[in-house]
Amino acid sequence: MTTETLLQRAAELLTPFTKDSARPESNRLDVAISANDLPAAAETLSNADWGYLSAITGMDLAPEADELEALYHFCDKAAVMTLRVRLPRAGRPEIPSISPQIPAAAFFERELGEMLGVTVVGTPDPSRLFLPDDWPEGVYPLRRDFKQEQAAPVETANRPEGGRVGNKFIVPIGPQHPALKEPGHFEFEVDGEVITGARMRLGYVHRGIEKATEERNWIQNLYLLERVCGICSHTHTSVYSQGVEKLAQVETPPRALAIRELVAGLERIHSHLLWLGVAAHEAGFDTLFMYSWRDRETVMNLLEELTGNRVNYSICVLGGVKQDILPEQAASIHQAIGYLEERIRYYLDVVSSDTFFLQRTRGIGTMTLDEAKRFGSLGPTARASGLRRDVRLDSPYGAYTRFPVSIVTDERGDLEARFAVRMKELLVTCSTIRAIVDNLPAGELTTRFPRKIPAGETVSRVEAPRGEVFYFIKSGGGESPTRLKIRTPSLCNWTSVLNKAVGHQLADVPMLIAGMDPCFSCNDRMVTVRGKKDSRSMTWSELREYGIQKYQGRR
Amino acid sequence: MKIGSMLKDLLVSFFSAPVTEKYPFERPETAERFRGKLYFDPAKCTGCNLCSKDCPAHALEIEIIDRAAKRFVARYNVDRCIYCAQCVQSCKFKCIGMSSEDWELASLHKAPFVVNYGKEEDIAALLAKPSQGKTVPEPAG
Amino acid sequence: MNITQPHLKKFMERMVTWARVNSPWVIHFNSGSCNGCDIEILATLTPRYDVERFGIKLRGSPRHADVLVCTGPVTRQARERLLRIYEQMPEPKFVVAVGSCGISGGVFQGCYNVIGHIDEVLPVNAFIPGCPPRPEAIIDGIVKLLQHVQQGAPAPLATLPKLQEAV
Amino acid sequence: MNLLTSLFSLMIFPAGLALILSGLLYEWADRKLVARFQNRVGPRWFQPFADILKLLAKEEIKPSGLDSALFYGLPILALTGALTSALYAPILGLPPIHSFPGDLIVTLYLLSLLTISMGLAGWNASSRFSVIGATRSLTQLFAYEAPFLLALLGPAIAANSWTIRDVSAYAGSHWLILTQPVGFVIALIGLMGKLELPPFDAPEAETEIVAGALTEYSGRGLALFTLGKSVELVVAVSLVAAFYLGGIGNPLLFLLKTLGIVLLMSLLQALLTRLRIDQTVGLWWRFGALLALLQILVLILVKGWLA
Repeated sequence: MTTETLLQRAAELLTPFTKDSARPESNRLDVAISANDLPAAAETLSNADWGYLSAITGMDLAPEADELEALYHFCDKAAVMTLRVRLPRAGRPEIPSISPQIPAAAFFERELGEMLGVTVVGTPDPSRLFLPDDWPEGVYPLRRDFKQEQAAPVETANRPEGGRVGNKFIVPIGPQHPALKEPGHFEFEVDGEVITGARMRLGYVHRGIEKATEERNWIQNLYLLERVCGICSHTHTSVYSQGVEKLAQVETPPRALAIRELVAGLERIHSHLLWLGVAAHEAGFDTLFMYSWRDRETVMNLLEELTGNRVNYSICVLGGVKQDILPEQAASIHQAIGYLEERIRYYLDVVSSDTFFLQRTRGIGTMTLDEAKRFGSLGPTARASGLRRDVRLDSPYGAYTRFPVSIVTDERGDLEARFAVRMKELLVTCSTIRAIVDNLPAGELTTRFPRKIPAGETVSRVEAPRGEVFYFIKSGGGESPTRLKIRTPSLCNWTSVLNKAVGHQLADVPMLIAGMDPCFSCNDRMVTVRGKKDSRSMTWSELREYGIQKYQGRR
Repeated sequence: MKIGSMLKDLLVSFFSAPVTEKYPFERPETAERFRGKLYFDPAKCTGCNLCSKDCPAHALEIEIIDRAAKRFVARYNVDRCIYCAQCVQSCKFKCIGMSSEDWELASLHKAPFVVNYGKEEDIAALLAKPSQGKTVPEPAG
Repeated sequence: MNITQPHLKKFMERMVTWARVNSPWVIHFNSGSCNGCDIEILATLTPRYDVERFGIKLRGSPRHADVLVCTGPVTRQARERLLRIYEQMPEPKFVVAVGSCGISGGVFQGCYNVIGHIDEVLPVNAFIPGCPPRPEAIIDGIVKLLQHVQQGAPAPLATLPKLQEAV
Repeated sequence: MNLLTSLFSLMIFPAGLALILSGLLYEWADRKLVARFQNRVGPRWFQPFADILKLLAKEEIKPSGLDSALFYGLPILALTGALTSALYAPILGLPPIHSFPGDLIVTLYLLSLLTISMGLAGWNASSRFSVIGATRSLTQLFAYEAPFLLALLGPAIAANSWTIRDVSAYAGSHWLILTQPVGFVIALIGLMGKLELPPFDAPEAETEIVAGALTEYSGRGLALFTLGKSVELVVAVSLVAAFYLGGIGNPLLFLLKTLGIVLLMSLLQALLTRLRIDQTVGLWWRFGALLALLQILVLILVKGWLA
């Protein structure tokens, strides 16, 4: 099924709803449909098993047209088909929800609603996902006319609940975390030790990067986007520079592409070893955490030697790379990869044979293949359930055509399979890195790059250690992008984690969320401070009462 | 299905010296490409300001006192800088570099984070008159 | 007993400062950071740097902690949680801002959801610039803070607005 | 006159201060060995002293909405429970100071007084994590108590007396570890369950429920609880060493025996993953209790057949 036939098949499927369609790029098809045809179109696509919903981009076309536009991007192998829906800008624009057909869309619709003010009719949970609690109603940051002064904090009373609510016992987990990770806020309804319900609230790490990209020029955005996530920083710079190079029709030299793939491989090793250590720490196996992070220092030394920084390498530049791989560095890469490969085989054996560790991973959070498809999960979590989804193979980019990788999948779908898939993936990465270092193509490191990018839109996809990262970049011909949509893989994997949590023990929650996130809450407790100073004390109900009065301005 | 699958590793490291580097007492040598604190050489500078235009964190400003006599002062904020070396990449005259030795920048207050590079008399002249450097958009809230 | 009163008091003062400097328990809070600094903080616990030789232990509960190691440019949603954690830590407590984001907002200066500096929300005792700072630089920052405490400079008691005004 | 000597032996030498100092040293040995197994340098020798002294000098915060008598009283109760149990145990290589028939049972229950008071402290606190931590530590108490008791009864039956002094004297002449190896293994594992060391540290699983029952405690309360735990470590380890590793020879030899047990425990700590609370209880009831009963049965048969 080549990309061409996939796109034709999609066009045929959507003919009853198509208002007009266009082919902006060889692997992209845009189909404009009306808002109320959306659920039907989504239905036909998911019934015909055509790809998966990768992202929903909301755009405000303010200066040119007084309209909003919602883009539903569907990807199948290398083909990207976008359903484009135009909505009036004034009043309360509405769009029907497609989460009954595609459950993974729930989070995207929640984000579309709060960022652009589009009311998604019928979405399961329209509450805020990213914006803070004290964000004023009716102010939408991704609208063109958004000014920061409009967003002055407004007091709201909806505080996260905790403690005994009715007969349900709510355990709040997050946003502060004993070990690491992005703070999010989880609330698990617990009956004894078994979880009966789960709710989630992100937003603690939301810095407003998509809006900030519109105020910075193309070069500054490179370093802003590198800091979307510290663990897979290289992924974001390579997906961004690859997209902008496509927009500017600039040919990146093969040597630069190979070096990018090499650094991406090293980043995958450091990210998976980090994940192995943190997941083991969640399970209470601190020795594996200590040993995997001790061995990870080898790859961190390598990254520091090659790029100059252990975490934010900044090796990508628009049009190529900054640093070269010299012969003595190639030698140290070989030596380090040799040691790492032997240790990774050892860890693969540990996670699949240690009885005590298997007590905590075997049969926990098992996800079947069609559940993985329905929840739209990506990356190693999906591949551990047998879903063959990997952008490096589906639509090879950069140097992956010259140095291909093989896909690693597993059928069991439980936590143990996720450990095994990640470790086997690392073995494949190690051999790819050796292949790259041995026959690094000769040539330039960078090419000339214009400061202004010609107008146009593009989609750029890359396989991060945690799954597919999706970028939609629209340039208006100026020095900065008019719209830049970032969809990170974790957003897709939340749905599967939350649904899988129900029915498990509370002790399994950290293991279930392992590699993603938080474990301890610090809120909902009041304090009597006894000591040298004045003693002030507030019970929990007093503070809630105080909070409500304060927010209504009476205090 | 082994009970203690990491036993061999534990015993090996029990009888061998720990891998810990005794940091404050012995300083490790860092890679020579490591990006530490910035340094600036006013002699080569031409005041084109390309470096501060592309800085993603507004950490560098070049004050031009006298272009012909090469009297420039670079005001560098150590706390704003994100150590990405885009300024080194943009500068065509190689007058900016990042030292790989100078990375112990912690301090108990913020005063030492504003560093002025240039000749003494230029810096003195600059500090005398009120600086009207680029204002950073104040974050809301 | 009164002649030895000042000596006894001075001796007790020195003993308590010795204990505080030699067992600084740390709690880590990510107030919106990109995780770069957080994984470097966590790397200091692992065998290659091993801060347990200074007595530093990562604790989960603010009740048990003396030093709050905070990363990230304090997003608006995380601001209240940060205040709450600081409120719940017993005196004497110290705050270390790790990474350029915490000190000046770094690359996120001017973003709409970001406050920018930790020292606008809490009194910060030590700043460690870097993006991210190396694990050794983080250890260097904490050692500088401990030396400052060693010279007997009392920790600034909570001078920030009390929880009522802050809410 | 013996009031002064007993006061001295109570307050200073074998029981009071010396016990606390040796408790802290044993805790340091445990942390250092676990760190060495993880290829790390580990803490300095005075680390537990600095921790306790710092905690004592810290401000104590009592969250509102809980009974203050319990909040302040329970840590004291926990420490006294641990200290009094040392009176009858052969600590620091010296024969027990006091002994009366049946003091083995009293010591064991004084030891579990600490766990019970910690459970009560967790139950009393307002935070959800302490409540969950309390329920876990109490469920675990019922799981390991029976097998641990049976494992220590083995030597008592062999020496057919219930006083620790006689049992350790009897154990001095024949090495019970050889005659009752199963008993030794269960006693060792029971020891780790009682001290809530990994793999049985579900009650204070840092990444699930932060610090379990102690989440709310800071300053003095936390110091007394940690001190109680380290004293309990000394008492329990010397009890198992005295019973199974050939009684109390000279103090130096006894010190090596106890350190041997601490080494074995830290190896197991570094080696095994934390078990969920239902898995620990399952493990104890299925294997622990069964094997201990079998051991006692075999012992009685052998004694009956010998006599």
